[in-house]
Amino acid sequence: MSATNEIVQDHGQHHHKDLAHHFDTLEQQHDANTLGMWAFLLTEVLFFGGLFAAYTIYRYKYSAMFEEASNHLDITLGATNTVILILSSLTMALAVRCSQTGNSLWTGRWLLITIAFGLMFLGVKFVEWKHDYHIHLMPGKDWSGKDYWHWQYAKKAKDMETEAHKNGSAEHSLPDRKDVLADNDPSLGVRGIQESQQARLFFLLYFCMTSLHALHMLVGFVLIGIIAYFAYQGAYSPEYYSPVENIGLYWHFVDIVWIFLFPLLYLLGAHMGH
Amino acid sequence: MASVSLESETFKKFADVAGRDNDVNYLNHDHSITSWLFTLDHKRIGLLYLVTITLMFLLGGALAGAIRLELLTPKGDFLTADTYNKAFTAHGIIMLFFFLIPSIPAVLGNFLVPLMIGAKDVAFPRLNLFSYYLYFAGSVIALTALLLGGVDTGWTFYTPFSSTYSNSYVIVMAVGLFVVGFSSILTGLNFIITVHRMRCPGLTWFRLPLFIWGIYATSVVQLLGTPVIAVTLGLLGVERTLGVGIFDPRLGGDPILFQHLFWFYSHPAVYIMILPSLGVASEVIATFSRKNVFGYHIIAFSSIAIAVFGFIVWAHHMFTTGMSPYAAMVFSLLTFSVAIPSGIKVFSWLATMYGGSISFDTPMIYIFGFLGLFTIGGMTGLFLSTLGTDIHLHDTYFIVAHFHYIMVGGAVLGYMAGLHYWWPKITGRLYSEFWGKLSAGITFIGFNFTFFPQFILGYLGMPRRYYEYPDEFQVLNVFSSAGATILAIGYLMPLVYMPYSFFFGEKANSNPYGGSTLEWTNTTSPPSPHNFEKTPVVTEEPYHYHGKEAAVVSH
Amino acid sequence: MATTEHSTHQPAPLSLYLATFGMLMFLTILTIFAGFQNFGMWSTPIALGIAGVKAALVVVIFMHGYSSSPLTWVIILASMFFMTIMLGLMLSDYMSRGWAM
Amino acid sequence: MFEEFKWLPEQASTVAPEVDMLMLFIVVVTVVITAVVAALTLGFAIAFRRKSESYIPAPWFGNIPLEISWTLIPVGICLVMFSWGVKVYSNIVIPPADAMEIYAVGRQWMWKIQHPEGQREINALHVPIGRPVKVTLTSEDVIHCFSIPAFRIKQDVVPGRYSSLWFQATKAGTYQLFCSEYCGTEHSRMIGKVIVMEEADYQKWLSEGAESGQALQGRKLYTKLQCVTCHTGNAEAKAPNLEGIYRKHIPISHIDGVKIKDGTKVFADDSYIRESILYPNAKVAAGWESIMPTYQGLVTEEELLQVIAYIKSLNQGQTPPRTEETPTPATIQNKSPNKEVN
Repeated sequence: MSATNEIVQDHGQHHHKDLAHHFDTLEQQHDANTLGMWAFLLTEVLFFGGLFAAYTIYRYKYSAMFEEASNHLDITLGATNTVILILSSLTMALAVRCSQTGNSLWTGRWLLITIAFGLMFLGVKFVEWKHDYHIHLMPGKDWSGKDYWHWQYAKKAKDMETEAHKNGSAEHSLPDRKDVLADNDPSLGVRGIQESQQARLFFLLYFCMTSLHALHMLVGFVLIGIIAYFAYQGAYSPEYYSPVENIGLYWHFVDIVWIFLFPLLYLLGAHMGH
Repeated sequence: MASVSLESETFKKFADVAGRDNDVNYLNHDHSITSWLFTLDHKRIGLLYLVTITLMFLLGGALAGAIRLELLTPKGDFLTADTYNKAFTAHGIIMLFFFLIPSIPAVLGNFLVPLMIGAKDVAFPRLNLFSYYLYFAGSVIALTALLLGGVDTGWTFYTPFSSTYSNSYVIVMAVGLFVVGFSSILTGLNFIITVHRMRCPGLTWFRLPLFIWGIYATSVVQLLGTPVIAVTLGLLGVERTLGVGIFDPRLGGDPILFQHLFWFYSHPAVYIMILPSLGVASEVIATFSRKNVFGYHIIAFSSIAIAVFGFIVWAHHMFTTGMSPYAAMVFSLLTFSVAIPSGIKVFSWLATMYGGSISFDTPMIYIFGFLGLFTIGGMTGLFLSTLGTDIHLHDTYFIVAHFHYIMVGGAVLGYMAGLHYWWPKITGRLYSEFWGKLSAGITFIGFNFTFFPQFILGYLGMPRRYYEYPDEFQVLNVFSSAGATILAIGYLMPLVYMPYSFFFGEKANSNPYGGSTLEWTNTTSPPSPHNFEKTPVVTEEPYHYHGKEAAVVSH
Repeated sequence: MATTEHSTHQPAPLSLYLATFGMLMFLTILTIFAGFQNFGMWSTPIALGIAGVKAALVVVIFMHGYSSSPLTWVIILASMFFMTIMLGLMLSDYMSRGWAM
Repeated sequence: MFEEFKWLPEQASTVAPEVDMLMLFIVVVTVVITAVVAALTLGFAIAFRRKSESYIPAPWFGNIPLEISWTLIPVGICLVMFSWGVKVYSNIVIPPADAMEIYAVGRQWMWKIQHPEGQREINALHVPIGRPVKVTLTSEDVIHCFSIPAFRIKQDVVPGRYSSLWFQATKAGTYQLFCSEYCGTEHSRMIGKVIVMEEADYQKWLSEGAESGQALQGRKLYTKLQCVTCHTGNAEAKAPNLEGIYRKHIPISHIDGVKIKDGTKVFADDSYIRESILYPNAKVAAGWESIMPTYQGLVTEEELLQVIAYIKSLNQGQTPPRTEETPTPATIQNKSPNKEVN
């Protein structure tokens, strides 16, 4: 391949202040940045994809237990979080829109509002995890092998909750661990180790997926914060706003992951009666 | 350029010591240590990778030497069983993740991708430097795992051995691989965007050099496959730390799922190693035959085809695991689909040489070796995609020989060919042709001596990863170990004459081999810091030698 | 190839974003409602279908898929394609395990 | 060192010649192709070596017929290899119905083998010549691989499930039995011997030192583990009658505690019986309460195989009577590691 003629290129001159030296035009730079983010999201899809694959296989192998285990998650909290996250996606879209129109002030504001919704999401998530921990749904070293009383405990807690619900009381107490252990008679136990193991796999995948998702949100907060700072400084203009657009793409991706996680984790067993 | 006058003082001082010419180039424009360690210049980052992966290669090679020494006799006498297991695990991990995967993409790719497409740099120079430091951090973590006591799981980390039974530093190693995986992802991402968005005017897709097609296809695999191994190793770490059953059947998990997830990346990873080599072969054969590449479009598409087909064949590593026989048949058929584009490439190269004007410089000698070894490696792959024979050959030395023919015979010889071919461009110096050809010849002979006996060993049934073996396998093992010493000499020679040439070699002109791509025709050797004085404009297809001769020769 | 095809960077109307948000809310309610019905083996496909529509809305409107380059769409489709390959071929093993030879 | 050396492995099973024929075919095809590629490379290198520094050869961009042929011919060759491979593979994986059954358990780092007649051996497998043998495999710890090169067969041994392979030996002699899936420190010492004997010698070997039949061992366990408490096979039974159920289709009502469609059946093979012992709740026989405790951690893989062998042999009216020594099921609980929960 020979380049027979060459065009003169003026190095270091007529460069827009936001144009990096190795790009020729802002347009090229913007395209490269956006495309780079999309390619990164492709990697992210496959990253979560590994977990979705594990979920799919175990869901296929242990479908009944997965539905039952799913029933122990709180749909109300899950749905609340879905709404919050979609709201944050909307505010993020508005932030990008403001940066396109050159409204730096509102770009920054919408970004901060997005972080606020994100924090709300994690707050709800934290409450939920805490509850899961108290009713022994969090898989850990002690929930291994034959010690399947954790699952018995979770089931008992759920029964008590349903009972309290029926009686019209919002408050309900948690079961006593000793009672659960006393009832934990394998010779009578219809539901044994296998159930416990399969339920634990569900909760393990639940915790892995939701915490990986939460980790992405935490990273998002930092990045959004930085970009909001620059937005307030007036760093972005209708000609140069690709950082805002890219963080937007990232945030929407985080939203999409949740859009799939919500039905797969929370609604799986809803039809079994809640 | 404004910067020249600023640097001229420093430049004069050091350039004279190194005996450099007086042009400003990327090597001599700034000599400070920080200008190397924090460089955003893709060429310098390529050299940083070159130094680091060479060190890793030496370590991996030393481990291979220990393995071959142990296998000289049937009884375990040189290493203990445990040390041997840790040695082959470390050999596999270092050679695959820390040498082969970054070899051509990160060294030659970094140096050449912007040069070959007429760009000033990769699309994201900071990300590029970050990738290097991720690689560096990953290496440090992996070496830490080795220093702590090593890992004895084999590079495949099969569960439940790795998740429950192994008492070695699996998690540290997994973290190292996780980190280096992200280095690989970000490098691939950078190249994809660079090829898409940074090509110079007139350089359409079908005017791209085939090396760029190879790197592009590789980058796609890196982007799609690596995250899956990252999350799989993450799950392995969770299982090991928390003692919960994701892959351990005693706890309700499924060990075969681990293999599915592992090979979903690790089979395509083979193509991360070999595709760039195939690209180098196309470049070298065209240049040293002075001829356009036969079937350019088909070769370009076959790279993409190999990359995509690479993702649908992974379960051929699992035919004996007790997977569904029906799925085994499907995967066997799909596996053959990779053979076709590979074959097309080899035949097209032969047609390129046909009627050419072939010169026997060192890179071409390496590529002759590459052609032979890659062909044997590819052909022996057919034994393994065929179900009936795979059952017998699986997990024997046949497999070991097969993938070394592909990964060493194919990938490493391609890398050596590329390194020799572009060495004048990288350093501005010529190495000794005599020593170059000698090392190529010795490597080829030593390689065959080492690995061909292993095909027979495998057919006789010797399982892999044995540190002791029944007496009847000794003859071939002795052959193999003897060959390894020859191979080691072949590898060590370039480590002497290439650095020597860097300092004392004859000065190279901008295009010593008559290459036709932009890095030869449009810039100096070594290139200036910003690659091109003027942005090139491409007006014709690559490898356009013909027509230029009209004034010289008519035929 | 310094410049590429010109893509529109005109901001979309505010109403479009609000309408999309409304649609996403509606689909969230729909998927919860569907979750409580017993559709047997169709439960998951229905849930995934609704989630797919929601994801498509986010990609097309919020992520400006409607004005993105064809290359962006290649990336989007590639992510779906490779996920399908991974899940499909893995399931092909598990689902055919029990078949008699 | 040279005395033991052989170029070809022993051919000692019925599938071995088939595999070798296929192998030979691929060897011939690949050697021919490789030789052609090598000859052309060298030939072109010599014939078209650079004779003049100024000479620029004429271009050759492509040749459609040539390219089509070097695409389609390999496709054809690959399809032949694929189909032939599938044919041989089917012979390797599908055991004949009348195969005698042997059980093998892999553990770090030995093979434990049980014969139905009660013979047990470690790292050795005695088999008669000329009879198809099916080996059912499982592992107590990590993945191993049961590999007999002389028979050209190999099967991974995965913990938590049964896998199997079969062979029919054709030549008396002693052959290597390797573990070929890396399984830890002493992987390379997990080697056994396969001893193929004439039928008469085999019978003689069987009769020597057999403690008692595998099924007989299983019968003892059947009482010891109180299976007989509920599976009494008579009117007072609290659990299904196990007489003659082996390899029958059994109606089931629940999977993992969830009610399923009426009329669903499960094939009562080794895997099902194993699952029902370890995870009683997995697939519950229709018409029975799911009251069985799990036996996970209470039986070893070897004992499981004995119980299965016994259930297999159990014909109409053969269930042993309950004896007074049969303790209450609480004993099981006492042995249970559940008690260690704090």
